[in-house]
Amino acid sequence: MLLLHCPFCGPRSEIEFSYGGPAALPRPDDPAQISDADWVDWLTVPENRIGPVPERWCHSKGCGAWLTVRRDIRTHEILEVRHGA
Amino acid sequence: MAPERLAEGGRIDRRRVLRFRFDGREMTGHPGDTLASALLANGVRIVTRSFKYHRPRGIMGSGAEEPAALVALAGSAAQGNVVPTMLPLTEGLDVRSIHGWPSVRFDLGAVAGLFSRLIPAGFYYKTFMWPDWHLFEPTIRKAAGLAPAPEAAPEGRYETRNAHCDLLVVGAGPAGLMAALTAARANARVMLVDEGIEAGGNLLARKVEIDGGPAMDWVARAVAELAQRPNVTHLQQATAWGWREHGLVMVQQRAPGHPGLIERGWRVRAGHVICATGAIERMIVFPGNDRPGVMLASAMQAYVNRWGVRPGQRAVIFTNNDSAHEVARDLRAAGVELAAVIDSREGVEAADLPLRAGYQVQRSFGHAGLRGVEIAPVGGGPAARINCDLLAVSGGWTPAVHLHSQSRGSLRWDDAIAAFRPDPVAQSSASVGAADGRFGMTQALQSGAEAVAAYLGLAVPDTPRATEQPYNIAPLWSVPGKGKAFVDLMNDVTLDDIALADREGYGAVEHAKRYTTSGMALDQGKTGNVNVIGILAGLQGKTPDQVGVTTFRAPYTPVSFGSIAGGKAGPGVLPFRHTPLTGWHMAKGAVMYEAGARWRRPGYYPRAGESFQQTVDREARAVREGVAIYDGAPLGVYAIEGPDALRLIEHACTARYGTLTPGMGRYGLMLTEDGLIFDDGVTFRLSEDRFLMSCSTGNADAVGLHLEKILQIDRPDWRVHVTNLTHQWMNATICGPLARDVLGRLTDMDLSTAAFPFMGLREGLVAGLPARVARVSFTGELSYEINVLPRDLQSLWTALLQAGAPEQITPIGSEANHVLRVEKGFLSLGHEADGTVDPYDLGMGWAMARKKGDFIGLRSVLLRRRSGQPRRELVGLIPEDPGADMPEGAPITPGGKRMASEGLVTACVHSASLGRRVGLALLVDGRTRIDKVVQVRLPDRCIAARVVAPVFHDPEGLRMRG
Amino acid sequence: MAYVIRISQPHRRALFDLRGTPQALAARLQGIVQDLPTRPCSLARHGQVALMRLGLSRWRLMAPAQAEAVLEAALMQETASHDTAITLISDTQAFFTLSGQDAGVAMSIACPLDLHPTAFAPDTVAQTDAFGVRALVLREGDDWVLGVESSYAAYAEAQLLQII
Amino acid sequence: MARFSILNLARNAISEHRNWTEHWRTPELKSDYDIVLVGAGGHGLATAWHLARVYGLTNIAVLEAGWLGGGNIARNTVTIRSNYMRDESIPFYVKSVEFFDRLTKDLNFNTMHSKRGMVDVLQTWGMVRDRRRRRLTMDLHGARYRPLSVQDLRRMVPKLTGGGPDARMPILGAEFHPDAAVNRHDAVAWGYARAIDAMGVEIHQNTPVTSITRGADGAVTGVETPRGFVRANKVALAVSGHTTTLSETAGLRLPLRTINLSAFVSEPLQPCIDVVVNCPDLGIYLSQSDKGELVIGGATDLGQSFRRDVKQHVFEDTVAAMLDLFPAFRRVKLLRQWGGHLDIAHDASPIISTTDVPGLFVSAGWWGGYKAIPAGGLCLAHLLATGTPHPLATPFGLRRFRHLEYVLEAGTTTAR
Ligand SMILES: Cc1cc2nc3c(=O)[nH]c(=O)nc-3n(C[C@H](O)[C@H](O)[C@H](O)COP(=O)(O)OP(=O)(O)OC[C@H]3O[C@@H](n4cnc5c(N)ncnc54)[C@H](O)[C@@H]3O)c2cc1C
Ligand SMILES: NC(=O)c1ccc[n+]([C@@H]2O[C@H](COP(=O)([O-])OP(=O)(O)OC[C@H]3O[C@@H](n4cnc5c(N)ncnc54)[C@H](O)[C@@H]3O)[C@@H](O)[C@H]2O)c1
Ligand SMILES: Cc1cc2nc3c(=O)[nH]c(=O)nc-3n(C[C@H](O)[C@H](O)[C@H](O)COP(=O)(O)O)c2cc1C
Ligand SMILES: [Zn+2]
Repeated sequence: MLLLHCPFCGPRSEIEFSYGGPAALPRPDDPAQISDADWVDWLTVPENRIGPVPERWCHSKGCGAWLTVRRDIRTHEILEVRHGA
Repeated sequence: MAPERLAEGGRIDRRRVLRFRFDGREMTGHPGDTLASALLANGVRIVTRSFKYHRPRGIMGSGAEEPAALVALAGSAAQGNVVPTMLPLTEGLDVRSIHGWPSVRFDLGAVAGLFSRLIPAGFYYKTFMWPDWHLFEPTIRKAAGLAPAPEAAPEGRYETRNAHCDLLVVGAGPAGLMAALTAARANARVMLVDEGIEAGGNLLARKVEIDGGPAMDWVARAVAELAQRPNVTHLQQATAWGWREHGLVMVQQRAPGHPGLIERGWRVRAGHVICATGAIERMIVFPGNDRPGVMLASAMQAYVNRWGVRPGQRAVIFTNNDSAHEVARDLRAAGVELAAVIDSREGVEAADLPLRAGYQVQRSFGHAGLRGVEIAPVGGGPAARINCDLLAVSGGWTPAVHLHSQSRGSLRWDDAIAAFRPDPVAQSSASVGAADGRFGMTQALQSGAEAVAAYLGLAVPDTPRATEQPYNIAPLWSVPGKGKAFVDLMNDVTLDDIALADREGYGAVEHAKRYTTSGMALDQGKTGNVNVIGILAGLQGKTPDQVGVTTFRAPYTPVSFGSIAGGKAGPGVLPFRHTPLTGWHMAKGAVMYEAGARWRRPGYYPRAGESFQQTVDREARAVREGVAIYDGAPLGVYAIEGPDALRLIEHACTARYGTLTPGMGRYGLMLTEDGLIFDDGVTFRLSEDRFLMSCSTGNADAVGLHLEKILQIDRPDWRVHVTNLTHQWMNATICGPLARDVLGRLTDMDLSTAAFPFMGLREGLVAGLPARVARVSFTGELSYEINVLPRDLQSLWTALLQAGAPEQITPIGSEANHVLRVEKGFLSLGHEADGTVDPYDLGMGWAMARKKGDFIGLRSVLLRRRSGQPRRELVGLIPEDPGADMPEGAPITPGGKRMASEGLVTACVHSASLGRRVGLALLVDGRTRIDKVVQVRLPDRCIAARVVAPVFHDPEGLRMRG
Repeated sequence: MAYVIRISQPHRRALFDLRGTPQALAARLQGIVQDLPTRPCSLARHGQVALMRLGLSRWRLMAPAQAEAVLEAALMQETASHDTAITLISDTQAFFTLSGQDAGVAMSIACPLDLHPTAFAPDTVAQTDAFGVRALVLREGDDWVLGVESSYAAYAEAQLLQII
Repeated sequence: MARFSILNLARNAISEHRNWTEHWRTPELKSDYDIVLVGAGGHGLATAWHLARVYGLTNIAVLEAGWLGGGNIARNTVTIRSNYMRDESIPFYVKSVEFFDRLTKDLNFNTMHSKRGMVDVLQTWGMVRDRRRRRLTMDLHGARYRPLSVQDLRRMVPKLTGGGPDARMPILGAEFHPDAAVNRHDAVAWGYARAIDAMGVEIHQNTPVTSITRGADGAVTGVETPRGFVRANKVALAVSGHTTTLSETAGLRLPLRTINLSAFVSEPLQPCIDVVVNCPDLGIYLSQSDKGELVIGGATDLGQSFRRDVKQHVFEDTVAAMLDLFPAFRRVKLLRQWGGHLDIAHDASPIISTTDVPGLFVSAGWWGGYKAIPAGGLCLAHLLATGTPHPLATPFGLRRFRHLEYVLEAGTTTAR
């Protein structure tokens, strides 16, 4: 049960949040313009290093904000939480 | 009074007598006793028989470390594998000893004793292979396990509280109390938890002084001061059993003192954790070290001092460190004859004790209980026998680093105390006192105060002075010799087993653990694991830290599942949702189904004497021929408004909405970025930039998250507000050719198709209630979805039922709805949209094809379709035998052969209006195979079915549009 | 000792969901509330009306159920501006009032928030999890108020009663 | 290799077991092998076994970062089954179950294989449909599944007293999968290790691979370890959660993320559960080991994680679900809990594949891959030895991602 510091609500228990998956790079403005391989990479390959990775969380039971979180997936240490992408 | 009870002393109340039974024998004890002290006071030596070798075992410890004795409780508190040292004695306890080998008929136990050489560590792996493990398993299984599983749920409840504090202090010994006092005086929010019956830690068992008086007086003052302070929560019989991430510590409170509450769990979120968990005394492993009468020295001290119990008449002490010398003196003071103090260290002196320095105990004698020990010089030399019925063993002390380790803190070996101690912390915390390897009492008090001061940024307060005793140790892990020497008593693991494991290549500490099962029993090796490390280090010529420790994991001591689940068990396991009509449905005898998103919905409303099929046919026929009504309350609804509302909807859905005129709606699909169908629904335009989007019940919350994610993550510049109205507008839907007539009686809205066409949305009054009426249809019939405020839904429902009474308006459930949608070929999530299909597969590519520009999922759909792989497409299926049931999920295989499938039946229903069964299927290249016959393959037969277009009723949609 | 807690029947209140910047909203709220709460997760009371700040641009106006019609008339007059959105959502939530000396205990069983006065001042309001479902928590005098999605009212009531 | 049998055990008992020798050697690390297998978990070891036994290749090093068998094979709940849904998957798992059934004999090491079957407890109609679909598709491939009435279920699992008609989630039915089994996980690792060692394969413990090296032509040349460079033209990764960590040292990106799965055991009890009980609607399953503990697994933490513990709320949910069905277990105590980290592919199906880096092979995405160990080993061995995918593993190549042709085992969406 992580303690996530929502920039708006403050420190809150993980059970108030919905996990939104690994944070990919920004969605290409026009996916038609990029190659198949790049699209597949963008869609299917997450950052997965042993260390901090970016991920998305929504404070769904709280303020409703979508957040980008950098969490060390070896220790659960949270290095950054910010609104939006 | 019980035979071995001392006349005075100890922290028991001799004026009150508690009666209990042990294996049917009546016994007595006193408040303040544990079951263990009471058993010892009653002269009980053998408490259980061991798991593998069936050896008699008695009580060895005095607390959570107890390595040998387990009992079962009968009666209302029935539970197995109870540690008697942790159980406060209560009136009427019914205690049974546990026999590890329950079968009298085939007592492997006795066999095991005789043939113990045949069953060294890992013997299972080498045998029982022929002809098959299965032949042996039942017998082995029967022999396994200790207590029987409970028969029934206990009476009473469990609850879990969430708590928050600045400092959590675990352990109320001197270090923990001092830490708690320091923090409390600084007005911090403090929680102090201790697993023992009362505060004091090892002071309870010792005759030492603090501040010039008995240490327990100091404890009493500390406890009283803490109790006065509103910023302190102090719990006893409360074990911190698990330390999770981000300062979350789980506490199990075993005596919550609340009627009907069995145990209470606490989720404590602490700013800082002080581990004042003390140290655990360990064994020295020598042949016969398991004989009843052999005890940890500290335990024996506790029994005489704390509980006024003399566990025997004549004692030998066996130690490698100073702490047991104090025990020797306390035993003597309690009237136990002190036969000898065997200290393995050369040159140790203690003039007042019968000390044999440089000696070790080589083995013990006795049948059921201890009768004597054999001693000899450590380096070898003549052995001598000493008669005794008690042997107090101290192999040194191991800081209780369990919690620190669970928090990811690391350990370092310290030669000075011959133990692992906490090294850097991983979470905001500190270990103090004996838990930090500081075994002096003054040190314990000081370190408790210092750690808190450091965290709170205070000056270190003065701490009281205390009796000091030195602590010197020379490690002695084991004394090899003939006979079984146990490193793990509960799992019957011996020194030879460890040596064998090492010899066979299982010398890594984790391999040794798993090969021998040492440390895997209920006590998780609290006393013995360090010995194993020491022994392996000796065998391998390594230092203990090169061998390393096994991983400490939760729980610190076993915790009941009831207290872990707390209030979540029961309905809390899965919250349920009601619509304003749930009560009505139940009263009408509806069979309720789980309908996604935790809603329960009517499946069908059986009437007396009807079969399932008759009910469903009747309900479906009502829609096709008359008028029916259903509860559509759970349908997801979102208001989407703002200048970019249209952009959002077109980005999220497959269809186009720009051409939609206000008051009209359009059906569309929502895809994932993988190009797979995620949801479907109708979106209405209310005005230029205001829309109402409906989505499926099960996905209502997910769709909201999805839309917000688009807005907040991908398109923060779009000006749109999305508001969840699922619970603000709820609908009752009436459908069937007579629906218009019925609705017309309740409203002056113009219901003519010209004024209110299919896919239109109109606002007005229905039955006098403000309503939004939508002409959508999931049944293929004329249909009005009448949305009102939920507070009005019951009135609406009643009004509709009354208005439709002449037409026998029929409430219908999801089964009839399923039949009707199959007849129309409307997709259903979970059936046709099984997570693998795209809109083209379902024949809904038209909506996408007409769209310009990008939207979610498009890129992936196009990429996937370019692979040229054949796709499974939605088709209708008509079994050649009109009555044949093609089970939903049944595969279609080429020619009906038992081989990989080419499709599957996604739905099959009895169509009352067609008088036959019809189905839908996903079939490879299905649309090119219309009119062909395929084979639905069942285990025992095939069903031939004709492929048709996936619509069986009113293909032009005239009925729902009319 | 048994807990001393009284739990009210689930009830409805007048609720409006408000979106927009403080400036834009202040204009629309004139005559209803004077000033908007500034601290995140706090509420400002104006007589019977409470205005809560629940998210970056999310607000909620709460009043007794009887006030709904009047408020609706006052709030909805304005032709919708794009900077704000006001939606009537009274039916979305059911409220429980918990009173008695152990009401706080029930709350600590229900939800993971730190409810200590230093962390949860009287004007605090929080959206959180209660018994596994989304909930709104606030104080009214010595009482605690718990709002849950109206469809979960029966569930939440059962959970609350189980505590006692 | 000393043969294991009751006779040999008796013979050794006379010498007080002092003549048993180590089950595997601790050889010197050479600088050059035909094949380097990274990871001495189940898949790495089984691959070596098939390479040696079927393809006669033994100049192989299995490099293990820690102690062999210490990864997920040490921490899984040992459910071996083949009740999958898709034509692509079922035959693979059927084969694996067959292998497991004779593994004790193949390895001359008692894996305590117990073919006790698994029962699925069904509490929603959606799940009933899901299992029916599995049953009918499984039948095409020779895997067995049979519907049970609620009465039969309760007879089979008398302790299952929850889920009655008035319960929050009434039990609607059940399916029994007689092919399912449990066994002793450590024995599988040790048995494979002993067998491959005897055939000449080298196992090097405490030898983490830190990077994969490539030559000028881009092909793999070997691996770096703290004990030195090891040359090999074929390197296969069977490192579960660490696959991407290593593949990225060769510049290879893979559609995998690492997640935590956790499990726990109760105190030992006398036998009371004779089958594996799986309750998919509430997300919990359990079996009872021969030592008596209930071995329990359940809900998953969705986020990425290299942790080997468990999140409290995930754990609580699992326990609550268990108690809903087994209310008598309230007083039963938790003995120990732990977790493992494994990787899961974007489509949640395994990957046994060549890669864009010549000479680099991967076997990954095994988040339910204990049951897959023997067949996974066979398929990876086949690929390494022949360069072509084994027929059972063709669906599991990385190629499938080029056109997003997922093998969606867990693909069904919620019912409306
Ligand atoms: C709690 C839990 C329950 C499970 N239950 C089941 C179940 O019931 N049924 C089922 O079929 N599956 C189950 N699984 C999944 C199963 O355990 C795994 O899929 C399987 O063990 C994976 O095997 P493996 O050989 O790929 O990985 P592992 O056994 O994890 O082996 C990988 C090895 O690679 C080593 N390694 C990693 N990095 C390096 C490096 N750089 N250099 C050298 N070596 C390295 C690791 O130390 C490890 O020994 C469960 C898993 C968990 C965690
Ligand atoms: N003579 C020696 O050589 C020697 C050796 C070790 C300790 N000691 C003595 O130990 C004392 C040190 O005091 P201390 O306060 O550090 O330890 P302590 O042993 O007095 O207190 C620790 C307390 O923590 C409790 N505890 C442990 N784990 C717990 C958990 N997970 N949850 C809840 N409670 C838990 C224990 O039951 C105990 O009550 C000193 O008096 C010192 O003299 C002496
Ligand atoms: C099927 C199975 C049964 C287990 N039974 C026990 C047990 O009876 N006692 C015990 O202490 N641990 C048991 N464990 C857990 C191990 O002690 C250990 O926690 C697990 O292998 C993970 O390793 P780690 O905790 O060292 O990281 C069991 C593990 C598994 C997979
Ligand atoms: Zn927030």
